[in-house]
Amino acid sequence: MPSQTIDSTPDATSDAGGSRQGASVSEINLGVVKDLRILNEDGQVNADLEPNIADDELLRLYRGMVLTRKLDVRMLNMQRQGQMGTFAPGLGQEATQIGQVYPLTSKDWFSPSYRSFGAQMWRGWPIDQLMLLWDGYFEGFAPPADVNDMPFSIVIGSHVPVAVGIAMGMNYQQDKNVVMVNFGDGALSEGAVAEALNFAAVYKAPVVFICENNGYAISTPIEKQSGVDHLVRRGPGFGVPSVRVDGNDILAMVSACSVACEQARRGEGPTFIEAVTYRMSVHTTADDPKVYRDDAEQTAWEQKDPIRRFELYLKSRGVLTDDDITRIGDECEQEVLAGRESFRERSTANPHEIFAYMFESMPPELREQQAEYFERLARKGLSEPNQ
Amino acid sequence: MPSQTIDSTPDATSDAGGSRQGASVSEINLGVVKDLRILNEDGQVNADLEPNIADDELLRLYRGMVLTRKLDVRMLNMQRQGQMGTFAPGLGQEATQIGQVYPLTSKDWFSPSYRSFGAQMWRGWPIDQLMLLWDGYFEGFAPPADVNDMPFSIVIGSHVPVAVGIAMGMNYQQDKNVVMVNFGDGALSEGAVAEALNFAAVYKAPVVFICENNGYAISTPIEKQSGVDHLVRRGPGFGVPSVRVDGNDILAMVSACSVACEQARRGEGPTFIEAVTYRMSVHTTADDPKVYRDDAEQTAWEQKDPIRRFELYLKSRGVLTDDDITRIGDECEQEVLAGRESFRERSTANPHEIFAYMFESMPPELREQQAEYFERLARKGLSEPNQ
Amino acid sequence: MPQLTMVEALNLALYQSMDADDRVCVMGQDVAINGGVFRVTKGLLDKYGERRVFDTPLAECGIIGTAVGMSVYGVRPVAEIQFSGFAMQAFDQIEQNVARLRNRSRNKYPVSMVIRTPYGGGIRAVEHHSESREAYWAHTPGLKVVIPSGPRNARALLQAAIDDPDPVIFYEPKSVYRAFREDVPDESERMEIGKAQVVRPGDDITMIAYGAMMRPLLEAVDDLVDMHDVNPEVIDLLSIAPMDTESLVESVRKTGRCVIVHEGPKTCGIAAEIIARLNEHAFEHLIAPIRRVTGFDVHFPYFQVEQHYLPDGDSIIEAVNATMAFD
Amino acid sequence: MPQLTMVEALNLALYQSMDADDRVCVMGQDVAINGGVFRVTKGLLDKYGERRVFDTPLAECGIIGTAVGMSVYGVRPVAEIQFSGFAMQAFDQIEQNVARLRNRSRNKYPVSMVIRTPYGGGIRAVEHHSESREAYWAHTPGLKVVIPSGPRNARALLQAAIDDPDPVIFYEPKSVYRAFREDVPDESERMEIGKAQVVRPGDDITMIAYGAMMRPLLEAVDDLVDMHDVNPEVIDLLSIAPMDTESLVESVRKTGRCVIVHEGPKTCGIAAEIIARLNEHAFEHLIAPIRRVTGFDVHFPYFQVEQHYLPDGDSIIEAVNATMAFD
Ligand SMILES: Cc1ncc(C[n+]2csc(CCOP(=O)(O)OP(=O)(O)O)c2C)c(N)n1
Ligand SMILES: Cc1ncc(C[n+]2csc(CCOP(=O)(O)OP(=O)(O)O)c2C)c(N)n1
Ligand SMILES: [Mg+2]
Ligand SMILES: [Mg+2]
Repeated sequence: MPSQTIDSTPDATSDAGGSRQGASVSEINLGVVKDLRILNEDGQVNADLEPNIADDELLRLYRGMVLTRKLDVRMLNMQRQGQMGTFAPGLGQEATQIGQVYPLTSKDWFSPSYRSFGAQMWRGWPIDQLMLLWDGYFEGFAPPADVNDMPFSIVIGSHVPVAVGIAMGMNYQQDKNVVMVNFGDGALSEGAVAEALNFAAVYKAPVVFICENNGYAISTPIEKQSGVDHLVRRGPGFGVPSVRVDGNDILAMVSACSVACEQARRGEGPTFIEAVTYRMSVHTTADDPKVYRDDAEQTAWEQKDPIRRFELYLKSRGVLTDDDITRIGDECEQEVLAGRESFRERSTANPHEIFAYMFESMPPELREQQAEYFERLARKGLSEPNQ
Repeated sequence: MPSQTIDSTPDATSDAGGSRQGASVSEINLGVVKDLRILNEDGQVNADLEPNIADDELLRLYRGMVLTRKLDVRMLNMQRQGQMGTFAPGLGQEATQIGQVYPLTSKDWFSPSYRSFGAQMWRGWPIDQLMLLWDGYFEGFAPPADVNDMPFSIVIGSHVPVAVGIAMGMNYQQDKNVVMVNFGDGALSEGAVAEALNFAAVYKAPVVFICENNGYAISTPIEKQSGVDHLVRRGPGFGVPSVRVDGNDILAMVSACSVACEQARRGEGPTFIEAVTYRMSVHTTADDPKVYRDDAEQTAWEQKDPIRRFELYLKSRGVLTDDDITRIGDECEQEVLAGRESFRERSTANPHEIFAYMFESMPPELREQQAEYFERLARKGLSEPNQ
Repeated sequence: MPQLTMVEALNLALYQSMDADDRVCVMGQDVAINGGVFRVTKGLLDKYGERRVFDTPLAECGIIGTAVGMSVYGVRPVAEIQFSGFAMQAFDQIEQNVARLRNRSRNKYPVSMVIRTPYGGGIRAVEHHSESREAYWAHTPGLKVVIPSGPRNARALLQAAIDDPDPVIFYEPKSVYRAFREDVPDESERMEIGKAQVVRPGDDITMIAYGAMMRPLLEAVDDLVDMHDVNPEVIDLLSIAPMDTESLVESVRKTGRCVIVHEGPKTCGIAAEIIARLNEHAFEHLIAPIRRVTGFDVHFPYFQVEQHYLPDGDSIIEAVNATMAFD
Repeated sequence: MPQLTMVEALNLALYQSMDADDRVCVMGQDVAINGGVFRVTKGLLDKYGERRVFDTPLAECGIIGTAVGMSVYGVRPVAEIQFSGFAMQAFDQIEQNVARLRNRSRNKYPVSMVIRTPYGGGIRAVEHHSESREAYWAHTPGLKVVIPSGPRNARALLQAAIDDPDPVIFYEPKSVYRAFREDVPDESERMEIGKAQVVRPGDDITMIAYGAMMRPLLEAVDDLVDMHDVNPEVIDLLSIAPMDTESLVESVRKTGRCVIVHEGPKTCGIAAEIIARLNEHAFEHLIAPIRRVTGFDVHFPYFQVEQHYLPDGDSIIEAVNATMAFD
């Protein structure tokens, strides 16, 4: 970005002073926020804004987006064939997803909402585990040992104060790490998210809020969700430096999120990022968008496809050929299929596990209930695993 | 006010358009909010801003503020003598209190927080009832038959969504009334208030939010409460037109609140008003400010006393003489004492009432509990009133 | 009489109550154009328009709080919480305003509103979508809590709840939504809130359940009658608060034995309260300890194993036989 | 040994646990410079500084949510909710994150934190400041709920709660805060969470209470012994969840009679759960119905009449005599 900072709230004293002397109607300037796009829909780059990213890194980003889409399509397909539970596709949000986690180190934390398997894969969640998760197995929720991520949140907004708390913990321990937390346009209406924004501002917590504005909360369009034209206005209202980003532009996402992370590491506190994108698919496999939006709108957004756009850029930059596109596509497809294989091998439910991990040590009243439950299972011929 | 409108969010299209074409970093202007003061601390008026209020109305406002202070002093005094329960004084907030309810008609609604007995008296709550309320009698909470007010809220922020709902009810019934709701600087941190602001904006509810910024939430100063220099910034973040007002300036309060009410009646929706004032006294009679703030700060604010300031203005305008000041003071004092008399007559607790008004008709399980309870009272020699 | 599913019956109830009273409105997440994620509010927007049927922002505390305000102003909101687990986001509003406003305004502002919400497990839903925490509301003074078990009583109870001058938490057993059809008369019906129903008279043991648990219970009853030669009296609670203590006591005084089934956690659940009341009012008649077949004090499990967690016919039969064997 | 009030004892516990472990921090509304509205956190800011003792914005959901996050990052927050009635504002965080995170992260992120909050009536407080809704938390899987009754067990239980690897809701009986002094040893003490205490052995009847209700109960005991020649066994529950069922059962198997006292609403309260467990584990030994002396299913009354609402010695004696008379 031209100026390497995200800030929106002009210095207080300037106007506060004015209004406090004599009788007057002075004005308080609410400031401005940037609205960032680097790649346009035809893949043309704005040279002044183009971030300096090495070719192999650009390809890594591209691969991450392609892998995300391949998994998306596959899981939808599996669900339609009854091989997968209710699932929330992220079709069209690949740049938003990969762009937000790109700047994170393994010491940083990531707290996603449920529509985030792309970012989760990037962070190190194995494909088979994400499949287990969506197909209703306990194991799915367990963050891999070496990954500083929270299990994704299904309760809209409830993870956001917790993410701010992790960032407050970093300040407490004087670590220079960052928390990245994402949520949707609908989630921004939850009081918990408002309280989280305020806490982050008050404690200068090193947290980056990614509001993935994909146009809808299930059937509810953004116009019915909020009284502002641009959700980015919410951040400055809490004193959180904010920026609006074209969420289908991977370069814009990467540079905005990188700046936000650097600011956080420098102790400058939180950033709020509105990533403007579109949910190209169903809300979940239980949803039918035809009921509430027309195809025309969807088709219009196909022109803004984040992967297509990035491909055009990479090709014009000479980093990517049509053969590469095919090869990478196949590699990703194979990776997904391999994941599905191991998912199928691992997918055996263990009903004896439902009493596990309630407390560090199980209190007597729970032991009693567990015994009763195990008897019930035994009557069904389900014997206790030797544990 | 110079322009008779309160608005802060500039038209969307202007900038939204810009940012959507090509690759660019455009800016979204967050707009400006007005910071209004009409009477300065020496009672000098800004002629351009001076609202056109008839002399007798000015005196009515003055009397309301004096009565508020007299009651305040008296109740504090009663509490110190053990004649009153824990009580939350409003010393120094008289202009904020009276200014916000002045524009309301009897058809309009008022939903106050607990530090609002001044506004409540103006709205028609008898003094003896307010004393009953603070001294722990049921009757205190009952809104007088002809008064469209909610009982004051002690749970910070929880009344604000309800107030917005009343305004939504007005839209539903196609009535052109207004809801005025007040809360403190601390309350603004509650998620419930954020959700209420958003609902008001989305449904263009005819509600006016008065945030009485008196500098503290108990011991917590505004700096620790929020990340913004001015709380007024919160409103535009939700798309609610907002204005900051000197809450110790009755003329500014009256004109800002009047404009907000007119806008609401015209169907233009909600307004958020930050009224900047100061809590000159204890948080409640259980609180000791010496623990968390020094007298110097308090003394500084004495210079900004809303009543003193208004007196200077009224005298310079030739509406008020020193004799008037004494006379009005005495009248108000007498009114308060009369209220105390009737409070003393009415203050007999009725323990049999605790089962009343739980439901329209009492279910059997409650009848059974009530019978048991009445027996308990009977054993104490408290016989059932013939009802 | 048309054969309707519970979803269709609830939908019919809303049509009929909205037809009868312009004050009745429907609000919540995705209730308007989408007709609700379970389609309970389907078609209402087309018929009654945006004034009376509207989507809300994604904020439960805001939904319930504004619904309270509308009811204060004379509207009668039927507010939907998309899944009962998310009512926790509105707990403050429910406890502090919905349940209290009549009382704290000394009867000036009664809160006549309904909070509709699907509860319970059994539909392979994702995490946090299968809770049954009706006991929270039963423990909260000032609320009525109603849980239908089939299409016909669902329609009649929802209409009664909408008419009720006090707030009603209306829990809808989502596993029953489309599970079976039932004759539902065309004309409006009302069932009295606060009354339980003896759905099968018997002498040996009293079996009590409500909502989704009526189905495994009735399965168990068939087996018990056919194969174990037990003659149970079956009571569908229908109204959790107020509770029809009298009917329960009467039955247990006759049978001397009792098994209670619910899906929610065991500790401080509805069964505990029923046991306490039976202990108070039928002590001398009790022949055996009253048994609870309930959810466990654990989080509702992910869906691959939910069927094991939920009380089923087998576990109910087991409990009844143990209770019958006791003396 | 110094004679301390409960406020002083809790304050001492915080000093000692903060001294022992740099990870322990204190957060909440007005806990820092003000030392808490009841002065439980007095002086901590001076000694441990703003990093470890800090005021929060006025937002309970934010307080609890951020405390969970801090605990995930290895801090051990002792978060204060200024009055227990306002925990409703954080109900979502408590139920969805505090209680569940260990489980839903499959043991990776245990939540070791304490939620301290004053509960109950008896201090002439304003509306909404006198609730006792411990049953909400007891009904919520994944939480521990502890309620001390005096200065010494308050200090020992708070230190145990802070050490506990799982989340503990710590209800402080505010009417006991300054009601009396007790010897509290200088050196740290711990009491095991989950264990009840037999504070008076006896044979005739088991009397169970906890927190603020131990005082009227013990008053009643004196009268019962002196004037009614009853020899009660008295149990202080101390830990509501997990509950020491074994001790309760053992006592009632001996006495055959039982009265349970609590302040919170009757329906689905703690007493109901105790009755259910005694019914399951001591049925054959019960001579009389177990009686509940509890708050009623109404809103806590305004303070002029609160003393009539609260269980008192007289109502407890009445219940014990009625229970003794039964046969
Ligand atoms: C607290 C809460 N309320 C309601 C729901 C039901 N629900 C699941 S997803 C969703 C819409 C979320 O929209 P948004 O935040 O924009 O995220 P998106 O699905 O578009 O990614 C709703 C209402 C929920 N999961 N949690
Ligand atoms: C939900 C809730 N949390 C906490 C409290 C305790 N409390 C009472 S007043 C107060 C401070 C309120 O400050 P503010 O909103 O600025 O209003 P003021 O007292 O300054 O008028 C607090 C924390 C409460 N009453 N309700
Ligand atoms: Mg969305
Ligand atoms: Mg304040």
